[in-house]
Amino acid sequence: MATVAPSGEGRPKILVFSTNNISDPGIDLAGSQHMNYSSSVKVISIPCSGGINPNWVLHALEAGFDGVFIAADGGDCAYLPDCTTRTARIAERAQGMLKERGKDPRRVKMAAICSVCSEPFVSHMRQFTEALSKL
Amino acid sequence: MSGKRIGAFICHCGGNISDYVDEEKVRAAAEKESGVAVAKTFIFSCSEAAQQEMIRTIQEEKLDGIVIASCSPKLHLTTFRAMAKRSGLNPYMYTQVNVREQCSWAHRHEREEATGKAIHLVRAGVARTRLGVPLTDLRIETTPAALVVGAGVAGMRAALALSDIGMAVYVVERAAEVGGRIPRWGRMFPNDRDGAEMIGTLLQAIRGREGITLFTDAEVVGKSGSVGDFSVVVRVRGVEEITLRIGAIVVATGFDPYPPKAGEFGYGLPGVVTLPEFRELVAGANGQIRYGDREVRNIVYVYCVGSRQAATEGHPHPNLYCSRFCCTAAVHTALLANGIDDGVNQYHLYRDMRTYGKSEILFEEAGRKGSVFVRYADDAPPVVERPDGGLLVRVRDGLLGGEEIGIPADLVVLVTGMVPRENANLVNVLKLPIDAGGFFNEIHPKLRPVETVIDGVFVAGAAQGPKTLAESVASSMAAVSKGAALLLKGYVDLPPLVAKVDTERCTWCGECEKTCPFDGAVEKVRQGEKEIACIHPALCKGCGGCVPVCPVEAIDLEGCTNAQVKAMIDALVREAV
Amino acid sequence: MDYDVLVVGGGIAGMESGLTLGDMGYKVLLVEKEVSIGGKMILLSKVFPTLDCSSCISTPKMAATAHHPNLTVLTYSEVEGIVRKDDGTFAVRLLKKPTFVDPAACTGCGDCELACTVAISDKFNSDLVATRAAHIAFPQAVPKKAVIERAGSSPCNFTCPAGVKAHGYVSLVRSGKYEEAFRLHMEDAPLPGSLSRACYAPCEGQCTRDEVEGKVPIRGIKRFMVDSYYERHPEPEYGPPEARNGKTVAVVGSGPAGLSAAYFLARRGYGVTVFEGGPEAGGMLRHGIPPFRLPKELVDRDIRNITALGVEIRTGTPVGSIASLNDQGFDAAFLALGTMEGQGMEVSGRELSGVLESMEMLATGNAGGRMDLSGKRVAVIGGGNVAIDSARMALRMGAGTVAIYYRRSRAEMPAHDFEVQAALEEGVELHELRTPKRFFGENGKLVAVEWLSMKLGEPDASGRRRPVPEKGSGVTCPADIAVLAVGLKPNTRPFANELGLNRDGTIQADPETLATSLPNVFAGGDDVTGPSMIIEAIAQGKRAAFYIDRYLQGLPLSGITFDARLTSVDGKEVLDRGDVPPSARAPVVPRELPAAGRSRSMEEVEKTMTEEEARYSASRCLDCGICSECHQCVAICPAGAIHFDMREERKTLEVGSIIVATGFQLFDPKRKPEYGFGEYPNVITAMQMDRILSPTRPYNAVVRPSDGMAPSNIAFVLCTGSRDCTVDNRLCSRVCCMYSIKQAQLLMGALPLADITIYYIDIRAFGKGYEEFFEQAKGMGVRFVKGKVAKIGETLSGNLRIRYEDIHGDGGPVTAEHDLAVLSVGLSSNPEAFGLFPPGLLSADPFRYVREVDEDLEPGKTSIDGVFVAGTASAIRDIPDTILHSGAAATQVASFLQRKRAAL
Amino acid sequence: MANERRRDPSEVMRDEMVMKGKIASLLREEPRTIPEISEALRCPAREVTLWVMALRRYGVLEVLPKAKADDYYRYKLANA
Repeated sequence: MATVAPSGEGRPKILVFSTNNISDPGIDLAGSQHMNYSSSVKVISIPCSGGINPNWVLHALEAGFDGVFIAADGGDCAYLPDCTTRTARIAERAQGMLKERGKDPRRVKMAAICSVCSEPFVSHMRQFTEALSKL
Repeated sequence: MSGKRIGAFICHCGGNISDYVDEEKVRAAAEKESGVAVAKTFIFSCSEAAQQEMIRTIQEEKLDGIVIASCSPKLHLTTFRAMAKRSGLNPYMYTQVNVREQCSWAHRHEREEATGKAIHLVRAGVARTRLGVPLTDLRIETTPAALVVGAGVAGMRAALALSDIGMAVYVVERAAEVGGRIPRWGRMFPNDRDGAEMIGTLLQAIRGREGITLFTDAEVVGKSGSVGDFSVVVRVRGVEEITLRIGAIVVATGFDPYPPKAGEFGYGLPGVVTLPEFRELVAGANGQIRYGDREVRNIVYVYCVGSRQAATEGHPHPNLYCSRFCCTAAVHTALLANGIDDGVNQYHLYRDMRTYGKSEILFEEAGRKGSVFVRYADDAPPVVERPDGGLLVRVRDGLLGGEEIGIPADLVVLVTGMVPRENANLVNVLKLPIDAGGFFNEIHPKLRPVETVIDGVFVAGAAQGPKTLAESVASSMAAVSKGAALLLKGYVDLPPLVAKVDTERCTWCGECEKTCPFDGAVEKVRQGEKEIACIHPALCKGCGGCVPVCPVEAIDLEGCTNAQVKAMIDALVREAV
Repeated sequence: MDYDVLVVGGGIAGMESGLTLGDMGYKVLLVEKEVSIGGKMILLSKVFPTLDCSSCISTPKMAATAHHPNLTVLTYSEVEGIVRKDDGTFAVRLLKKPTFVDPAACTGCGDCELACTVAISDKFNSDLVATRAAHIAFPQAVPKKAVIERAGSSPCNFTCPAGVKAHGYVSLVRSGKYEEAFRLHMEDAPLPGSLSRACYAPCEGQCTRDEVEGKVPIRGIKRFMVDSYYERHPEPEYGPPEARNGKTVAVVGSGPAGLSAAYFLARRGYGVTVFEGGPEAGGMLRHGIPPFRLPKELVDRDIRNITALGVEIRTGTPVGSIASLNDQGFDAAFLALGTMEGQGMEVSGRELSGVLESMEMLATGNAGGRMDLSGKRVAVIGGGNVAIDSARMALRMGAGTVAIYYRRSRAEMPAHDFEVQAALEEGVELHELRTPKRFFGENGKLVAVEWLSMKLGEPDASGRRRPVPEKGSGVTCPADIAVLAVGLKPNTRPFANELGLNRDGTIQADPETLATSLPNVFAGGDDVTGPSMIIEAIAQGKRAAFYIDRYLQGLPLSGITFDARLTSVDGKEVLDRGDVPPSARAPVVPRELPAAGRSRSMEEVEKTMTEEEARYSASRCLDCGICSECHQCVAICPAGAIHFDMREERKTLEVGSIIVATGFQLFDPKRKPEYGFGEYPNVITAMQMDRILSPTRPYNAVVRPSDGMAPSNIAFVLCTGSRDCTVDNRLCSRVCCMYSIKQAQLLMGALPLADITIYYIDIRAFGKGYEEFFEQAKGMGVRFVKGKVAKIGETLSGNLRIRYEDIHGDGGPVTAEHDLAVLSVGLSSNPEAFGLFPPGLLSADPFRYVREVDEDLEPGKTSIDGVFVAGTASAIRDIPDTILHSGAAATQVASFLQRKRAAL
Repeated sequence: MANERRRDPSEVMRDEMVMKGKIASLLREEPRTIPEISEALRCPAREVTLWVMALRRYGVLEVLPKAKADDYYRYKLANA
């Protein structure tokens, strides 16, 4: 029978930074297809992943999130041709800031999620949830 | 920023949300949030009746912000923004919270957890609205005039189209004559129309228009201003400088034919010519094709000269791209040659015959008319020699299992591709990015193929990449359509969700200017004692790319400010009461 | 002017030109024939050469199109015709097809799709997987609204007099939803048990499956459904409706018509009293049909479906006059008296004892009584079902011999042949072309009948050949009992003074509304129509309830159609739907009591199917109407958005100019049978491969269709249908080389170990970044083989043997084996564009694309002033060129409109 | 299996509604590949593929991860 999922309280809290036009539709699609991922995953939508302030990541982890996932626009970004590189740099900077504060940089993860990436998103969430539980 | 009266509306979506989320709990939690004046639930918030009810609530409760927790904003953000507007509320004081696709549907088997998450999401939405400010679209008055740079076929046709839709048009051509390459090339594929004649027709039409001013022997030497309202300085005949006020710029500077290096496929040997040179020969032929004083009986075409090149030691910066038009141009030229002299023997040494689309018919016809096509392998290019007075082309024929054959030729035609035109000054003035091949780069090949990162500056024709005549014209008209979208109404409304600078915090380090890809969007300005950054709302695209680079968090993206995001984060982790 | 511009086609070209014109400030109407805008591009996985996700590029454009303040988007709509008027504007005739879903209410939740019981091929997934008759086109659809695919009424649904949705309950049984099937039936007719035994099933008579190997046994399926339901629910699941309207209706007669009217009226909240003169309710169900065909417990259970609603049945209460009903305060009355009296025969000796009316005998037997016919010689006169029932009943009452005498021949008998057959099997004799001339008696008792021989003369008014006596043909045969079964008539004598009656005693009633000459009195069923089938009587009751309700609500009876079913689907069209005709599947052989044993027993002759048999039988249904009308979507839709009564709408609008953006068609690879598409499952088209590679793919991964195996050796066959005189397309399709290279690259990512071979003639990588993309694929290890594929064959394992002409290798014909072959199908013109205008007006180029009259300098300009073409409707283009061309067309429109405005 | 007459895919798809239960009860025992289901049901694998894919689409079945060397995926009954 169905495995009993650990309660929401016990599961790692994940903040996802997602983008209005590219990754949001992918995450929405996961819901439309009734795919399941941890309810401790919460999404904040912004225009472009190249605009994520590393301080937000830090703030999130200090405020009580266990991990931050950056759903990057990847090559599909309509704003910045170098969006992927920029977002990667932001993730690295955030990880650097974490290290400085003695936090595990693995609490920040980034992957390109496009508008139909429902399955990749869900599997990222499952893996990240698992990885964070082990930290 | 507090003291706002916010309404929180929570949608059941039939049972799509309420079957998995305890709506009443969410409503009660929302009601307790600071700033929330009223919280209600609706069975279908998108229904006309619910919208009426929301409008009434907004007006009665004198709300200055609302949050609707329903489906994905992709479906109803516009619906509810319009509803907010109807109620008299600023549409940007509305936040949509996705509790369907990102909550109820994703957590169908955990009602309690889904309810908890929905509460958090609504709180975050409230936090965002609470810190929001009313915003209005930025309206920019536009100047009903356009500049076309380049008076080739693309530029000339663009000028006429711009004039058709009522714009004043200035055409600036560097050369003394209009028309670019086409007038010397005789009959053009696929319709065999004479290039010079076509240019003549266009020029006559342009001359007939009062609204078009044509400058030849002229160059653009300066540009300032922004979309809809540029000032452009044109230098005419090297001396006179004229300043024009225009709303949009179409860059149609064309291409150069690839100039073969000395010795490249025998170039430099007598009897080895480029395709453009051969075109002129054919255009001028009279009953017989002659080269110098000799009649031409055997012609060998060598394709892909200057295109699809491989990087080699002697050639570190090859043209990797395919020039697109040359295969068709070559078979078409061969057909013209057939037309002049039926007895001419023509051999085509090619790699892939790229006579795409309807041009396939020309390829077929050339074969029928006697042209012989020999495919050579990428790594075995033909060799052009002049061993003893006559030209000989040696090539390994793929069809004959790689056997080498030698073809004696009276004329070897190097089917040369297109290269970007030398335009250093213009590039410098317009600050247009160029692609790997050196052509002007569009923002996005599919979404925005004629737009550039500089709003209001469009690229057209072969300046953007190799194109045929018809393709150049189509792209120039596409550029006009984007210009018309900008200028025809007399104004443009730009969304207000752009970056803004906190003048108190900013210390001008220049990082934002460095990171911004949009020319002129960030400027250094002096404010009282200090220098600070100023973001031009008309040039900013609202990506927020400058936000993370600011060391002092002095840049905020409207609708997504540092304070808003942090407040949302706090709201998302705050323990449920 | 309604709109400045009409854009026909909502693909990428239509959207691009529409958006651009909208941005310029023009009012644009965009008409798309599919349920979503987005065209073919939204169905692609990624796009070359940048490998952008197609959806990421398309969806913002689709959303912008849908929300643009200057754009009106009409999806699922067709332009039926465009006429250019004298002032240069255009009159556009539009057809909006019904989706049967209210777009304003639908939230796109997809619950209907999960509930739907009809699996159909998903065309948005290139037929690789099933979707449902109720579905949302694809996850990114704009608008994201459900649509119900209906081809019309299924013939079974259409033919049922009562509108019982046979297809609906058959499809529910097929899905194992037996209770839902029963409840669906109850929406349209309340006596499913009786119908499951005794309905003559006109639905089966229309069943398209009969053309294959035999009709679907719809009644048998119903019987299974009813039995399994009644077994679980000995009593109805419901009680009287909560909402009562306070009005009362009297129903006179408790046969199927009366019960049906009572049922539907009670459901609408009326207080209904049924008056029955006899001791028990049920009319013909009770008295006319013998228990070996219809057990009476079933009739009782059926009747409880009606009484559970609070309907009172007063048995033993004949109604003497309408006035008496009015006196009792009824607001309206429905007369459903049935035809319970014999027509009688003017034959000498009729008065003899032993000469009976059929109903006398049947009513006695059906009520559990018995006439002692032991050893007697019984002659039944008549050829209808009543005659057959009488004969079989006589056998069961112990008759020594039973013979039916009919004045025409067996072929003309109104009784159903299977009934005649059953009677013959039980030992009943049949004498054709006989009519009684005289009954002979002794001591007032019948002893013999003199029969006249008949022959068939000229056809009479009913079209049947009239029987005429043969001269001097009298034969006398001994008989103890003669049963007259020569027709029935109603007893309407009590109402003769109050109502208009016909000469045969039937009541005069409006055939549509069943209104009689008295305003508050309606009449229906056999007392109006003459003897009919049960289902027809039920239909009359249902109709009466509908109009009585309107009457009592004070609504007009005219101007509304009670029966608004879609017209029936043509069976031939159904049979032609697939590439292969439906395969024959053996029908379930019905089980019956053996003839030998049953003829003396009242036990039910026919047996009920097993569950397995019922589901199997239901699975033979061809889904003629596509949607079965099982109404599961209606039940589940949280928004109440589904409306089966939605119908197509037409209107004419005036527009200033037109952009034709009707796009292209994909080459149908079945036109190259040597490639085996459709025959070999592992030969697929590139569009199918694009779907398989898409994240919203039909399969869980890249697997081949024959057996779900992950392929390891994939071939691409370029120029399928392009550069090919044999299929009448000499043109190059421009995009196939590139999309194949794209797919090859994506496959290398999905299946890193797989070998990929591209068979090509020339690789046409000519756009910006294309050549580099081609080189990249070579670098990744994609094998390019210059060679035209001549034939594809299949091995036993489902692999494919590809035979090709090796042009640049060793030469000559070569055969290679692959486990999956992708046909890189070409693009061809879409002739729909030309149908928009009067014939010949919009000129075509030699390749049947919309001709651009000056393609060099006036892109998009067509042969009609004010009509422009955008995108692939005029020539094959890749996406960037389509966008450019659409921009050019928008400029042409703007120029045209500005010039016109200036001229005014 | 090899001699099976080819049925039109739309006809096969219709049968999903009756095959659904049979496939589900088979997979309730243990996860299976398409060829295994095909053998157990004595139905052509190409037809089973159509049913399995539709049942996956509508959440009746789930896919198990495939070991790299495996040719076939294994399908299991989705958790109710």
